[in-house]
Amino acid sequence: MTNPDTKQLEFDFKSVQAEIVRDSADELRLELGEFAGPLDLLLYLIRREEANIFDIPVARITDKYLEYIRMMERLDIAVAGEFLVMAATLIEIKSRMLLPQEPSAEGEEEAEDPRQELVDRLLEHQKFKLAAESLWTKATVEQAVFTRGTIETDDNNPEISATVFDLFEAFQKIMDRHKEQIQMEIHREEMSLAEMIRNLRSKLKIEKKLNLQRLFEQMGSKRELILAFISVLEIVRTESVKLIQTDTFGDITLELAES
Amino acid sequence: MPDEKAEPNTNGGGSRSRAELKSAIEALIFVSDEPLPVRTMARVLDEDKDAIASALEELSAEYAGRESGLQIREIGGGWQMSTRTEHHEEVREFLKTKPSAKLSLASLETLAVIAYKQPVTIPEILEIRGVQSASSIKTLLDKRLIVSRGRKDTVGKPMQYGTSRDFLIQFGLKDLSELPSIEDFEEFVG
Amino acid sequence: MPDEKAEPNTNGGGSRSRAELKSAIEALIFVSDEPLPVRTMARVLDEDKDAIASALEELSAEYAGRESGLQIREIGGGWQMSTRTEHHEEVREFLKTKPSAKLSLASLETLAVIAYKQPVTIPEILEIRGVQSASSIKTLLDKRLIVSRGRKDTVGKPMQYGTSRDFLIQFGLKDLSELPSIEDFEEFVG
Repeated sequence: MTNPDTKQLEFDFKSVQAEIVRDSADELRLELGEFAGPLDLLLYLIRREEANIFDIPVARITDKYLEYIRMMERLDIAVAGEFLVMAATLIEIKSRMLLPQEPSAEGEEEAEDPRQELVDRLLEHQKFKLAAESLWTKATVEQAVFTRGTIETDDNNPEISATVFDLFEAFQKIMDRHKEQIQMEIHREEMSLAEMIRNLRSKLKIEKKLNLQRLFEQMGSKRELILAFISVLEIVRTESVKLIQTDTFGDITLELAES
Repeated sequence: MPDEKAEPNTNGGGSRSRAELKSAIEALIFVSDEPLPVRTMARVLDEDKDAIASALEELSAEYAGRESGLQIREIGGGWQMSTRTEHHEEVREFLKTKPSAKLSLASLETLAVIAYKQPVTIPEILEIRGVQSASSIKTLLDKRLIVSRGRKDTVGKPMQYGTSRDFLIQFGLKDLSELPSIEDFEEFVG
Repeated sequence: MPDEKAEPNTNGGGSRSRAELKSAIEALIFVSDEPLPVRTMARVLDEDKDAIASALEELSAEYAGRESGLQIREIGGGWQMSTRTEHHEEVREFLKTKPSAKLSLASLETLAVIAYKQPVTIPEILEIRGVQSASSIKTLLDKRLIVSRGRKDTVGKPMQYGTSRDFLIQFGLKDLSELPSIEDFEEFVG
């Protein structure tokens, strides 16, 4: 708690609200913010239409809702799946509302209002928005409180307290490191030393002599270069070949010795 | 308070006077870099928990009564020393801090759902918020405001989440029971 | 000290009573990482240096007179709050027995490998981490987060390690199946 930068939280609760901003005559900007989902949009529409949440004028609200979605599409704003699901729900409720109420012939209790489930969700959602706001207030008060500065004993404890997710992330990091290594190893296997030696031998048989400078230049990677170098040493050791260098620091040629 | 010196502690294994006990507690709370639980103090000082608790109440009241710039209070399951809110402007001016480190509204709302519904799974949060909350959850985990609380015994065994001790500390709560009841928000709805 | 409230500060630009000034000074010294010079306090509080200096003397004397566990004193050109020397044993004892869920990054990594790969030998951990882990293993054994799980039936019969029951408790897991998996994290990426 000695570092206020990482410990304090800031919320701009009042500044983000779902709203349509008219920037200029021909441009509409939709400000929903990251936090706004279909429920927020619905609540916004209900408030703007001055409708009663317990008696939502579904037809009107659905039209408005669809209008917004269309506008989002027009503005090339990716409409998240949950907005479309809500649109479907609204349309369904709207059509159920249009059906004539069946007279409760069997005298059973009245059929449930098709809007009920949606209203419940909106109310529940609204409650948590208020809860979030109260958390924000608490955190704001708490931000007026500061804990002590670092004291010497804090430095003796360069430790972090870990959660199970830290554990997982630590493991992931190691595995990622490991994966890279494995890929490198696989790459290395692309040409083995044995293959390199075989290649060199057959080349030498055909061309009788090999310019080593040129040979090394052909190698694609440092690893291949090393392999080539070792192969040359191996061939020199095991075959009847001569290494010829005509002048100091000049090119070296590998020549098949006459046998 | 010289009288208290004469009053031996008869509860725990400690042989401290009341004043000595309070003084030692004050020192421990000061050096601790997180809220200090009563049981830790009891163990370190070899004193009875009740003796510690009542000394803490007294100590805390003394700080409050003294017009001190500091306070001692219970938060996140332990006791902590901090500055009093009325000095926030001066302290902020000195530390050159602004209220910072962002928690987006999405994260805050997700946190509210987790705080009140814990343990809760990602699909359950989605149901209430109506929006995907994955990135908020990641943020909250990174900030250590929430922790995993095991898996739920349903299809797919989804991970459940709850709030952490850091949550209590950052939001100034003694424990979860100090959260206002969610039903209290009902009357404002609609 | 209600009398002092009536006594306006006539020295600096400050409009604080003496009690308010002492309280603010106390808060600043408390949050400061380093001994706090009088001139810094004077600047931050917009008060006269002499007023600060005399408030400090008083404050320091009050701490001394109160049998507090803390002291305020001048050190290295500034003022600092610290525990009183008579509490050093208790403080040391406390710092020694700090909560054990704290791990260095190296230990955390080693613990992660053991948790996900158990039972696992030291050479295998070396292979995976790419670093020697001997001291981490010792730490983890000391903290009882891991236990030995018999010897592996290979060359040298190396000791195998796994996580302990304490590990589950400390990390809030019912059993090892509750360890987060890749799938839990894929939810966040979207």
